[in-house]
Amino acid sequence: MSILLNKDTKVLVQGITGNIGKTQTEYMIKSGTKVVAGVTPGKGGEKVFGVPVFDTVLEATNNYEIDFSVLFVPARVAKDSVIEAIESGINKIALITEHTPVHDTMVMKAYAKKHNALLIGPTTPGIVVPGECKIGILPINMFCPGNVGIISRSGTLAYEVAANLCLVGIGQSTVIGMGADMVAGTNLVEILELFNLDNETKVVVLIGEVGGSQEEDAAAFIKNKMDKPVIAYIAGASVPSGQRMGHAGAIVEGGKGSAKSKIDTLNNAGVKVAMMLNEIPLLVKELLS
Amino acid sequence: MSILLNKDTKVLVQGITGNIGKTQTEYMIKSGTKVVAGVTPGKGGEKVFGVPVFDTVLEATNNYEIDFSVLFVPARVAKDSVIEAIESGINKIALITEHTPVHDTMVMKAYAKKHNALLIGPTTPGIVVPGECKIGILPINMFCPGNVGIISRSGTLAYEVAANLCLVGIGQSTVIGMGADMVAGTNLVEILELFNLDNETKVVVLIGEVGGSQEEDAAAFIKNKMDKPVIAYIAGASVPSGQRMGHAGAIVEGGKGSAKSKIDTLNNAGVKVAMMLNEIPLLVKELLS
Amino acid sequence: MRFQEYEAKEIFKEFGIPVPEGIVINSDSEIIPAIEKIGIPAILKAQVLVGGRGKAGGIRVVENLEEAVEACREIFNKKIKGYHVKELLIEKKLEILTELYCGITINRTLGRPVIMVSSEGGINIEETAEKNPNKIFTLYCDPLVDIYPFQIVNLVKNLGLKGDVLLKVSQIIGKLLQIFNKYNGIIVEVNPLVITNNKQVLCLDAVIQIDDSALFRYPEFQEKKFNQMDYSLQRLEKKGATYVQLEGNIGLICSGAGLAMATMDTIKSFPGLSPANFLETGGSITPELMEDCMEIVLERNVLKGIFINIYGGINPIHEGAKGIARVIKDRELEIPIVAKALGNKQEETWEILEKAGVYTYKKSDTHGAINYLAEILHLEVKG
Amino acid sequence: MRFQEYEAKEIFKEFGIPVPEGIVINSDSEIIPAIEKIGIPAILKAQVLVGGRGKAGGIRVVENLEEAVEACREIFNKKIKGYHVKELLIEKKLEILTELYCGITINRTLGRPVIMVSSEGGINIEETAEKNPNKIFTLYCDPLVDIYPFQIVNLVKNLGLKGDVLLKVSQIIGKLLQIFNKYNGIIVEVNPLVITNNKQVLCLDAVIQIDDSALFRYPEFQEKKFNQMDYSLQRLEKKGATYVQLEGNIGLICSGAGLAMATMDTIKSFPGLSPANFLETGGSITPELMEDCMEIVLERNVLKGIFINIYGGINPIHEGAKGIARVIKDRELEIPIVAKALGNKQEETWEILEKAGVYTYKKSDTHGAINYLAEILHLEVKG
Repeated sequence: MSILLNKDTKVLVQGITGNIGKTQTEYMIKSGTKVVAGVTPGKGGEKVFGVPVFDTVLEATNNYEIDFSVLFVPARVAKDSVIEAIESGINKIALITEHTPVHDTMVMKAYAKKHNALLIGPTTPGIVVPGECKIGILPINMFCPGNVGIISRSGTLAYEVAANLCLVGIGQSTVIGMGADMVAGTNLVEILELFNLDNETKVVVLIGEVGGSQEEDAAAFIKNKMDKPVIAYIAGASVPSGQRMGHAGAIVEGGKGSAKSKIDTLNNAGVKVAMMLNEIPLLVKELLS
Repeated sequence: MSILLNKDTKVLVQGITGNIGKTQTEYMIKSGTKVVAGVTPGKGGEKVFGVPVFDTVLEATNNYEIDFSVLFVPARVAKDSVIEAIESGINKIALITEHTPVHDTMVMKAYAKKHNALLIGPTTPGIVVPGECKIGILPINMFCPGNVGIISRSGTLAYEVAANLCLVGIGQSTVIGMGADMVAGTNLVEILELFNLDNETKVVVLIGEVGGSQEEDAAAFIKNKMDKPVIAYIAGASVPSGQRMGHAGAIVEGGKGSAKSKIDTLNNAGVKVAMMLNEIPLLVKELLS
Repeated sequence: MRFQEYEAKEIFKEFGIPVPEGIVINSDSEIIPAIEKIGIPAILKAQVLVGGRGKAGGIRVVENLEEAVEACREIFNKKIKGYHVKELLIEKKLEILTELYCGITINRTLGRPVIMVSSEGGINIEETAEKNPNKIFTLYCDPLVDIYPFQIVNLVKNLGLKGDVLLKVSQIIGKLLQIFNKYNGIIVEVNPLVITNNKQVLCLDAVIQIDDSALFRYPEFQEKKFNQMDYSLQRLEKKGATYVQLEGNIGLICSGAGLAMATMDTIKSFPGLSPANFLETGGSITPELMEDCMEIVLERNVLKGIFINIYGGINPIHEGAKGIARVIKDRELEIPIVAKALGNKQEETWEILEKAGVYTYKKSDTHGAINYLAEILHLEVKG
Repeated sequence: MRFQEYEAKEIFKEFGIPVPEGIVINSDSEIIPAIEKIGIPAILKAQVLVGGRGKAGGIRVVENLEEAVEACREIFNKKIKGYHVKELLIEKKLEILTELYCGITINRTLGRPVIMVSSEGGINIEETAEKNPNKIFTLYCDPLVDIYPFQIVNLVKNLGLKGDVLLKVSQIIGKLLQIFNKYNGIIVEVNPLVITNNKQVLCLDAVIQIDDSALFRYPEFQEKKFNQMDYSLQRLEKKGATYVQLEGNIGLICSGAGLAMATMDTIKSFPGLSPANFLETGGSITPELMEDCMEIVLERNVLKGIFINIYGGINPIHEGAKGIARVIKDRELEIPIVAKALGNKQEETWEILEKAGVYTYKKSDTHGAINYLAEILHLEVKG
């Protein structure tokens, strides 16, 4: 089993006719994903690798059952496209687009919540179920099937950690990138919950980074509700912190956000925190054996 | 009995410290209305005719039970003030203010509907229960107690019709002005429903005017659901119609809006329509006897 | 507030909405240079603030200079639905493939903006709406929720458009909605919205009407509006009153539009009497406002009498009475004036008016009051 | 994008938010006329884009001209938290009764704007927030629903203000929220927001930081931002990459910020190695972007080696490789370069890089790759 996605998931690609949309649609199809339709306003009637393209999501949902929409749209239309997907009844959405204005992200997040939709991203690399299928941009040759769930705020770090696990013979159940924008449509805790319920997943690797308080929230969840062991890594421990402007950031974060805060809080929650990337495979191996 | 208002109704006055707010508060108190509190931001702590003034509606509702709020606020803050009342839990509101931007009215109307609040106005003269109390600006010496309900889109025409009924010895149960702005917070049908349920009311006089389709909607309601006789008068039958701009108005109204359309539709619904003001007392008298 | 077509098109341009190149002229003498700049064939369009000017001869296509000069003179000498033509918009005639309709207005009963589109644009749109309402597609807006571009694309899809044209039309409608929202629109309309033979999409006509009550938000428009009025009307409007000149012989001052309309209906029912104007004071009567009301009513010198029908609800009618009295005294008026003034402070009001020589009618029936006026006029005529 | 205090105050003024009269100077020589215009006592404020400049000596009150000249020189010669002071804002010192705090920012976890106010404004606000969090009052905004003025009055009531001052403070906060929303703010902050002894309310400080990803909506700001950068950084930023100069000896090019940070952590764990920069390519790698990345990394001439850590997910790394190869060839580079390039098209990428003389590391562990670089450097040093 896997979380959120499997080979039967019917996927819509919004922004399918752009360069990235086209290329990644091809990769997704080759990885085993059921891409049933695409949308680009003004391009209705075209086909991309055999996938029919519609002008609107509504036309796509009128013609196909859709479980998941993945978006490769320009940042300036990301908000409109995500809300179009939600209003057309799609309740799982991955927004790959980077450089989305954070005020737009806040609207999308609130909109998704109001309509009980799950929005991963923006700037998510997507989700991969190794050996089965993927949505998004993750290069599948970095992954192999197995029992470790990976949740990462960074995209490329997720690839690295998965590939390093594969090197020592440890595969993954599902790997999911959350996107490291200032505000994420879905937070770490919500994905931890899903892994906690997934039979296939024995251990979870959580890859965080400095900024925000998602890791601190995750620590509280792990301590109180998580039945499975979690390994964590926080990127940016040795990075000199940027100069803050004003006080508002500090006040609203209330002392959270630094690598130290995150590592301490996770440690206190009983999570093993790898201080360097190359410690992760060792820690996972210990837990699996 | 009466609709919406009686001598026990606890009334808040928003905009109580302005010239009109002060004058009308005095008139309301003298007419028997229970004005329990007032609000003007920045004037908290003052008193107006013994009524305590607060900076915010929330302070007023924290200190007093409020059933109805009546607003004498400047047009540019009308939207904010109405929404403040609704958000503070008040579900009956009369907005006396005139010249409220119609886009603001649309927001207020939608907001009231969403929160199950009744918004009368803007530009309503208010409601009077003759011999008992009133909210708003209706001069009480124009009214006398009895069994006729009056609903009027025009304020001063409501006074006139009531006074003319009094001249022939016919009193009123409740008189309510809806405001004749382009969009009204509450439409005629909603008030007809209340009169239909009111034991004290034997006959209803409906005073409409050219423009919009409220009278046509009212006709449909009267035909299908109203148990009591209704007399109607439509002002503006002989007024030369203004030059329309564009087609949008005509398209959206779909042939409704003219005095002729209203009168015909009401006649077809079995309503007796007075062609001149002075026919109203005669028609009512007939029905009451 | 209504905008002339060319003014509306200026606003369209600010929002990036494509319109044909055009030149506005105020006199015959400007037609030749204008046509030389715009080219032939061209369209001459009378700038008047009413619909249906095409059918009334206010729009002419010209194929050469001579024709242009002649058409220009004809239009400038025309009255269109009662309006003199003071300005003419000259535009290049385009090769048109399709005429669409787009209008945004307010559904009064629902209290919601509504966007209407149709593939049957052009002068017969109202007929289409009546006979084939299924050819008009609508999107109702929730005033509490933003409209997103995809919703407009969904609406426009109904017109059977595809590709670039689908996007262009949708973008234009999105921008029309921006104008409607930004300027508190009552109507924003394009008829026809055309697709040319080279797949350009342009607004051939442009209608914008905005809410007078919201003009305080746009001081530039407010000023423009006042500048278009003559001085006495301007003074009234600034104080919240509304005046419309009519053709009759009885000057009228009423508090409340409904009362004013009912009063006009009643006046008309008396043989020989008819209203010379519509005047609604609004709810902010002061002595000064009442003076202004008297002055503007008296500008019409065909009056037989004046009828004042006011209620003291929100209005301090006793204050208003002072203004009336002042005008009577200052101008030594002899014209008969009947006032029906009731409500709060009615006794005080009567006293002031009677001292000034106004006939007061103290019952509430407008019919009786006008009858009283008719009697007085009759007496005067006799005497 | 961050604004200097005086730039933020210009924006405040456009929105009608009161700020003290001020003059900006760029050199010592302007101080005397500035003080003569502003008057004594005056405040000199270093214009730097970091918080806490007051505690760092960047703000000085001066009582006479001599003191002003001296303080001005001192500040211009200072570095504040690493920043040179290039501009100084001179303002009249006011008689202050109360210092409030107001900040608007984004709660990242909730994804909501939050308005924070406190009656304990001034330089110790962060301490207050930590020790007496109940002295900070907050209003969380729903991104789907407008905030109405009354909600701000309700928030400000918590500070115990009354009368005119209550309204003035509320109006200012309403306008700060307008700025935050209009310009896609990350932070809009005033500390302190002061009440003077004559009941004026003014913003003594002004912080505005807006979202770089939203700059396309404000071309005027985008241009300003680019103009502040040197040319090579500008080229990178326009292509979506992020570069920060550091003090180390290993040039770094990574695809992804998380990977870049983890790589930096790993480099630091090797004795003698440290990152010379942070460089994150973003998701739009092209040959040209990679050339620009190489050029900016090579601007630092203390480098021992370059480490490239890129993944082919969204990025066509084989395209990027062409850019790297071109720079190596054109500049005849001899500095050792290790590349770990994996994912889609990895084989193609390796081939291009190896032909250009880049050492490729084909496993996924960054630690191993850096170890490889260390070995090469060691060999080179030896050789």
